[in-house]
Amino acid sequence: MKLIIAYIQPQKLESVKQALDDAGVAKMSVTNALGCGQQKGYHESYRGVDMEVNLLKKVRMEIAVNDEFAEKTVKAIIDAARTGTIGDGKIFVMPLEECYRIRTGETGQDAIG
Amino acid sequence: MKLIIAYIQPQKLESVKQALDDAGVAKMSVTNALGCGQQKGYHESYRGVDMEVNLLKKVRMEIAVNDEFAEKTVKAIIDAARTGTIGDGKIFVMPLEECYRIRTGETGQDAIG
Amino acid sequence: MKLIIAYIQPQKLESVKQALDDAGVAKMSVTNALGCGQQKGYHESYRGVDMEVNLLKKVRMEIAVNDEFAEKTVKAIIDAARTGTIGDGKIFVMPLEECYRIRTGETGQDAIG
Amino acid sequence: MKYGKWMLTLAALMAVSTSVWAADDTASEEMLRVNNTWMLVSAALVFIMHLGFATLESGLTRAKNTVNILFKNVSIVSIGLLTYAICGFGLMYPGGDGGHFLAFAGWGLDLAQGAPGNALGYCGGNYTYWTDFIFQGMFAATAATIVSGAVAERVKLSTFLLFSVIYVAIIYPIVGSWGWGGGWLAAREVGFHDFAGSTFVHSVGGWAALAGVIVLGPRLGKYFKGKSKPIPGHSMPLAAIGVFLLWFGWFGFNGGSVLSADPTLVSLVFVTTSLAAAAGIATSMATSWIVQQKPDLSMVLNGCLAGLVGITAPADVVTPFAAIIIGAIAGVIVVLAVLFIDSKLKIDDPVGATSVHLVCGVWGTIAVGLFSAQKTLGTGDQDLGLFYGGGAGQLITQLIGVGAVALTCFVSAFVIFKVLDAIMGLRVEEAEELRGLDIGEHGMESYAGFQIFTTQ
Amino acid sequence: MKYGKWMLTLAALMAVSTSVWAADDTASEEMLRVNNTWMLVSAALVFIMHLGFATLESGLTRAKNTVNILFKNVSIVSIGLLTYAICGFGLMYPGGDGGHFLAFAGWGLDLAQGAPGNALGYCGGNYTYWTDFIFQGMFAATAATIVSGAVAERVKLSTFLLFSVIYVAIIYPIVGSWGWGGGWLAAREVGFHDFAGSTFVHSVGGWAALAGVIVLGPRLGKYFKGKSKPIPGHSMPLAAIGVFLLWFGWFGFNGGSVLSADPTLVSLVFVTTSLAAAAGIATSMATSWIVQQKPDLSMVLNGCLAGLVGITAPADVVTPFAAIIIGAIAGVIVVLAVLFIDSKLKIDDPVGATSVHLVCGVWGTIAVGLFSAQKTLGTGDQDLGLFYGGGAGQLITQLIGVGAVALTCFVSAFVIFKVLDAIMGLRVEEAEELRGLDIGEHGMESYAGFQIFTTQ
Amino acid sequence: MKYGKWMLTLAALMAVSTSVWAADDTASEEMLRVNNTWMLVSAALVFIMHLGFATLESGLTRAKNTVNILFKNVSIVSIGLLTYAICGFGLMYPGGDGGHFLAFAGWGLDLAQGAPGNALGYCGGNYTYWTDFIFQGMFAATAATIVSGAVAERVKLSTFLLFSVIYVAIIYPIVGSWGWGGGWLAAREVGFHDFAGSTFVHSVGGWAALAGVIVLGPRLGKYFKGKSKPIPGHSMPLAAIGVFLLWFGWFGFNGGSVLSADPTLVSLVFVTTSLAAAAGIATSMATSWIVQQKPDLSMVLNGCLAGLVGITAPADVVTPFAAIIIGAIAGVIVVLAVLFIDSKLKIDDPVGATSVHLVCGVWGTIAVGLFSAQKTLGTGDQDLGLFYGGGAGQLITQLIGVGAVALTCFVSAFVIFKVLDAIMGLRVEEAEELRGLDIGEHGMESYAGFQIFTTQ
Ligand SMILES: Nc1ncnc2c1ncn2[C@@H]1O[C@H](COP(=O)(O)OP(=O)(O)O)[C@@H](O)[C@H]1O
Ligand SMILES: Nc1ncnc2c1ncn2[C@@H]1O[C@H](COP(=O)(O)OP(=O)(O)O)[C@@H](O)[C@H]1O
Ligand SMILES: Nc1ncnc2c1ncn2[C@@H]1O[C@H](COP(=O)(O)OP(=O)(O)O)[C@@H](O)[C@H]1O
Repeated sequence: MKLIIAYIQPQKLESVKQALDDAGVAKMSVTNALGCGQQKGYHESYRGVDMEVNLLKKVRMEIAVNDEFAEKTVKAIIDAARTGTIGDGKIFVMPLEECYRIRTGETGQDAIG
Repeated sequence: MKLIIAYIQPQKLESVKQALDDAGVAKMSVTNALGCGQQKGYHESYRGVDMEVNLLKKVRMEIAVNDEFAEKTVKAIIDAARTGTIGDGKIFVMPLEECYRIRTGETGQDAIG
Repeated sequence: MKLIIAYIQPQKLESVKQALDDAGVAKMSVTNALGCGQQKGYHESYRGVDMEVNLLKKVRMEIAVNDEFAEKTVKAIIDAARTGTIGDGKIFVMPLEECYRIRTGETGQDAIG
Repeated sequence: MKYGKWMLTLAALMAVSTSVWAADDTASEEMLRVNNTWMLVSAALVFIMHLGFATLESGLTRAKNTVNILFKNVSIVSIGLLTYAICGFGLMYPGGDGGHFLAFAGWGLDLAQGAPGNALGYCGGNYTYWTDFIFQGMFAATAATIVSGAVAERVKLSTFLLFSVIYVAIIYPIVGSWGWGGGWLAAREVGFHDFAGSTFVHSVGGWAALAGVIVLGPRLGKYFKGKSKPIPGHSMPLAAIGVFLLWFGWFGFNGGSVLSADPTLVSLVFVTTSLAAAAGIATSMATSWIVQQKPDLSMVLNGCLAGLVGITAPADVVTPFAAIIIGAIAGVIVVLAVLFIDSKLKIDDPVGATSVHLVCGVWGTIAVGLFSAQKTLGTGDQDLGLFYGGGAGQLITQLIGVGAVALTCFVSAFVIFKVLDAIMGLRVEEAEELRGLDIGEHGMESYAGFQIFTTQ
Repeated sequence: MKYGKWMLTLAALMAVSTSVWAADDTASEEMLRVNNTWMLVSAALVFIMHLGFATLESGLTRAKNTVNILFKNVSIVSIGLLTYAICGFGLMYPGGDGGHFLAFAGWGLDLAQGAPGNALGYCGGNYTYWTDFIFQGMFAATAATIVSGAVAERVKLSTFLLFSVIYVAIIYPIVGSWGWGGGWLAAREVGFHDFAGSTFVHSVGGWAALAGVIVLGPRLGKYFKGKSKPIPGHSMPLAAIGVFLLWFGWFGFNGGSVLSADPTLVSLVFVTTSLAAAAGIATSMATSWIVQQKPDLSMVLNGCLAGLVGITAPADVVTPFAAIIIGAIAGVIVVLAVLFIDSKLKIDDPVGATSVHLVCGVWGTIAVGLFSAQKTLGTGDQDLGLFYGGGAGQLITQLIGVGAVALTCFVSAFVIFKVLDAIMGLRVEEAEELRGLDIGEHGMESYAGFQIFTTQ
Repeated sequence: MKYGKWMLTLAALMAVSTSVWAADDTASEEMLRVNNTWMLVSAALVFIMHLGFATLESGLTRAKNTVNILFKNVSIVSIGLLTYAICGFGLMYPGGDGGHFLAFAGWGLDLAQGAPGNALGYCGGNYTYWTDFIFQGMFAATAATIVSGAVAERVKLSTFLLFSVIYVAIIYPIVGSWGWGGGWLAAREVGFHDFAGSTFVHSVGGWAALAGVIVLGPRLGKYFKGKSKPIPGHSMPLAAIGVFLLWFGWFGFNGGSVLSADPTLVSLVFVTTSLAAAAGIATSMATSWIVQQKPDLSMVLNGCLAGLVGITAPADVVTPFAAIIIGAIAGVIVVLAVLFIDSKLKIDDPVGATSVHLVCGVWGTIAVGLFSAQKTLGTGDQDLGLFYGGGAGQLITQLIGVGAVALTCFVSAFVIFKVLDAIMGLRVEEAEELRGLDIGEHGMESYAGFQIFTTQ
């Protein structure tokens, strides 16, 4: 099992969700995040004092999948989230040892879906 | 060492914390998350336009534990968070390679607690 | 590749970012978190009823790095975030299997930076 | 004479105390115009109190129920005005000989009374029929609004709205007519004195609030193993905005209740009202600081309102010094009442409506019997307050009034709530309460996009 | 005579209907002082409506554009007052014989007219020249504010400000002078009746709003595959604060439009205004509950405003009962209009400005022709409304007025928007719209530190 | 004569300029009633400014300190009214021959003066004793509120409250009495003219604010390696609500300072006040757009207030055109002052209180000496402003007044702060400042449940 973490542009959340659904991945968790990468920040100024903002708004998705789904999932995210401009985001894939469904106590591959 | 990630219903946070405490696990980190799973969403409507909300409010807990604590921790969470209805949540267990305590620079098993 | 998760005191974010930059690590993601550890909480009271708050405000950083950067990164965080008082935070290091850059589709070590 | 005893007393008082208001001046067109303008400004100020209640109540409750609270408050204004136009006005000011328990002037509004030709003849030429209706109508919804705060975060919308319709259309005006409409309380030898409504508005709302929270029971998670748990309100700025707006509106609530722009009385009322509020802030701050160790903003906000509610009955008959005492006592009482009701009685009232409006409403009504001092003020020929050598006559009447209103309002509200509960249910389902009434009752959120923990 | 027909009609009406306002009383110094004070209080109340618009509009849009919306609303007040001082006042109240399409009294303000010695002689001694200017000036910005809500979240700041300057300085006062400045609409045999501005303020703003949103197009993501998507506003408390403040201000908007403190008329206007708003709330709630299954707070807030906009033209000539009908119809209309415009016409108006101000502004103007009943009220000697046996004369004039204003305002606004679009661009860039205009146009955020999802 | 020179000048001015206010009319009961009503409405409007300050200050600071700021603002109203009742009123309006530096009428309020029989005799029959107290009392707290914004986010609550008590009870009324209570500044040959308090309210607050921030030092993290860092306020809607409410209240602050409902003067004051605010918005927008590249909402909000503060001293003696100039200059000054004080002087004033209230307060006071033009306006027989050929007499008096107030207020505030600092500490501990004063001082949060980054 894998845990896939994806950082995407906030406005892409809807289309990524749609793409994942099409790929048969319907479960995920989402949090609000700030990201700093190649994308240049912008300047804000408040009461005349300049401030460089380089933590930009991103959405963080966390998706646990069975191994055979991993690639599909990554592909779906990339396809839906890509605009080709800097700031599109990153995907990280990590090993997942175990998974439990709280409601039933099921574990492993059964629990994930 | 393991890193345990749990998604639970928001209103269960208090009792899960209590259960963990009883199990000797007093350290954890919590974030606000939105989740999408088997639990059906609901419909909102705004100014007459319908909107399906399927990202539901969840709480995400992250708990680093020594290996011998892993099972206890998972059990405590399951016991305290289960209501038996869809949406109760998931627990993910991942391998944790290293842990540092910033204050002292301690590492490994000593640092976790 | 490693995924480094650090919980730090909110007010240390600026200096940790600076220290990471100095260490050549310019990419990271940040979320707002609540943490519970050795640090004692405090008491709030609302309309005369006492409430113990032991989930304290923390900032969570997530940094994916190539293996050779891992140690440097951890050191930079520890140096910048340490005040020597309880509550300084923790760093967790996890194995990272794969990394994708959404914009280009690059993978692995190239994608991380 | 529309106001029975009430109006007669007032007129007598004026005649004695001020040279300003001599019989024929009253009827001058300029006088009418000034008085009427002030009454209309007051009506607008009373109106803005509904915004004050809306923000105060939503500020002191959780973000997940904010749409619901705002919705109730907007609806209540509508309900208040429409029912008052249909039957409330006729029930509250029935005219006739006075001394009644229940009388009715008739349905709807009366174009003839509102006609321009009638303006100088209506109510001593102080204000027009339309002004009378709109000023009184703005008060009408207040009672239901008070209930709204207490039953917040768990009451079913449709049931609550129905309750409000009944309570505002029937109970509020009937009880009010006992004192303000020339009814039996006004007709006692020493007439019941409730200047602007410590009893007829605030405690009428407060008793229904109490009945409501008893029937409803506490919010989920409020009491755990017999211990009270705090459920913090989601926005202190909204709460503070509410209190400032309420005070602002109170200038019209109390100031307009003079029912003319009489310079001395209106300005005296401004002074007593403001000083009582200021004193309520000061003593609630001290009490909170001592009892809770740290000064609690929500308590001080309640303390300010407590002072205002307390001075509402006696505002026109007490000295500024007495106003400070009345407000100061209200500020202490309200903090202790909140603690007692929440932790000892285990009655869950999210915004402290019972402590503020009921407890301090009763206190203010009694304070009339203790501090009334029109002779000392030069606005009347008797000091009726116990502490001013006026004996216990006024005090006894005040206590009778408090008791009669308590009985009527609590019992009727309790019965209405129980009946509605049996018919259509009073409380939302548990799952809805957990997720928030905004989604459950309205299918929308208050703060779209904001990240909010809803662990409570 | 500054107000041409308008003023004459009013004076006639007073003379007939009330004994209060006899010729020489009018000129008394006390009368002047009361009337003038009321007009100034009204001006202050109209001013606070700008805060109402600011909070309503920001509440119904997304957090990432809040600074921008607040900025526009603050700027518009400034633009409104300054342009009105420079040329608007002279264009709107040009004096002269009346019946004109376009006339101009001159630039700037006139110290001589404002001099104290002139006070009793100005406008029948009801208010001073300065009062006249400030009361009318407060109205001026309103039209542009209405546009601001409709074009929110995508319009370029500098272009919008320029549009506002032009529209408020030229179009608004010219159109207004047709009715209020003694122009051709006022000079018709049965004069056009728009008491406080259903047409001259609300629909003037509404037509420009319509032109604006048509030229601009919908916000990104609003329509997807031909289906309307909801884009929820970020703060229902702000929206509710806005509506309450607007209602509060409306007491001055309508009440002050009596142009004196006439007791009967001002109080009647308070009653009709309030009852229409209350009825608008009630029926929009019912409509929303039925159509959308759950009652939508944003719809009810719009319903309240709909009632207020609807009653603005007829407030002084209809009975309280008719006011309830007018408000009730407005409350139904507005909900259906929002749905129709959003989902069928696919015109994206984030705050419902066109439904509230345009559709209900037209409705209110027509309602005069249906319900006008001054004889019934005792304030005049004719019932001009169709339903009161007054024939179709008034109705026809009202329709002509609606049409003329529609044509002029829509076309001129459309042309101005198109020209500005060609010269300097009307819409921000896509990236800026996605990130939010607060950062793009102002380089700052509304809620620093708050965690907010900006997935839309 | 209670107001010494001040009142005499005013009376003279009226007598000359308007036929309205002839000796015996003044004493008419209708006149008293209108004037008094307007003064009370003004008092209510001034009251609501405290809400304006509360929301403005909390909007421009961080979410973690919001409870604390609201708490201070609520407390200050209470402190202001109570101390004014105890001794402030007696210190500020001591009566007597005038020309004094320090005089005292006595403790507490005086029932005899407030008695109805005294109403026509008090202050020329323009308003009652009670009205006098409440109107002036509402001003009293303002000075301390101004300080509150500047020292926000780091000052210890108890120490600040104690400072406020001392400053409001003693320094404010003594300084005020020099001009308004018939003291030495009013008694100069060309009397000092501060119509509604550019000096006696705003700069009195501003000097103390300056002393406070100097003693306190900047907030943690505000200056890093000698460079200023922005610490953005947490809610622009709250800030905007604050500014609109302040403007709204200013209609009473300035309008009520006419001390009667004189039609010409009150309406002129409405016009000058509004135009100055509008001009302040326009020029601060332009300045901010040029200097900062993008227009900064917080600067424009300050610009609006700058215009209002600037016009406060000259509002009744300048033409509308001059008002625009005064406001426009204030709008430029305030932006530059904020930048200069923050980045060059490195004085940390979170809400810009010193720039708005001190700098523009001084500017407004000087502007009287430049633009005073009562003859031109027809409201007096002299044009005293330098630019209107009045010579430098007025200007010199104004400068003397500015200097005297500067010295007294800055020094006394500095000393009080230093002494309190030594005795009980002025600043909270570092850990408390980091976590926020809401938790440290009050043990509660402003926005329970909301996810807020507190990285600053
Ligand atoms: N090494 C990293 N560790 C953690 N988060 C990262 C890392 N690299 C990128 N991110 C996240 O991905 C987002 C996009 O990265 P960025 O470099 O701007 O885009 P791109 O990869 O298209 O050039 C960042 O804002 C950050 O949230
Ligand atoms: N595969 C997954 N990846 C990430 N998060 C998941 C996954 N499955 C479930 N979750 C999280 O767990 C929550 C509960 O899941 P759900 O399927 O609704 O409950 P249940 O497992 O009881 O049927 C979801 O809202 C989501 O936050
Ligand atoms: N075992 C753990 N699992 C998850 N988060 C932890 C763990 N231990 C500590 N943390 C995080 O680190 C923060 C600081 O921990 P704490 O024990 O208070 O500090 P210190 O390590 O300096 O004694 C906590 O608030 C929490 O967010």
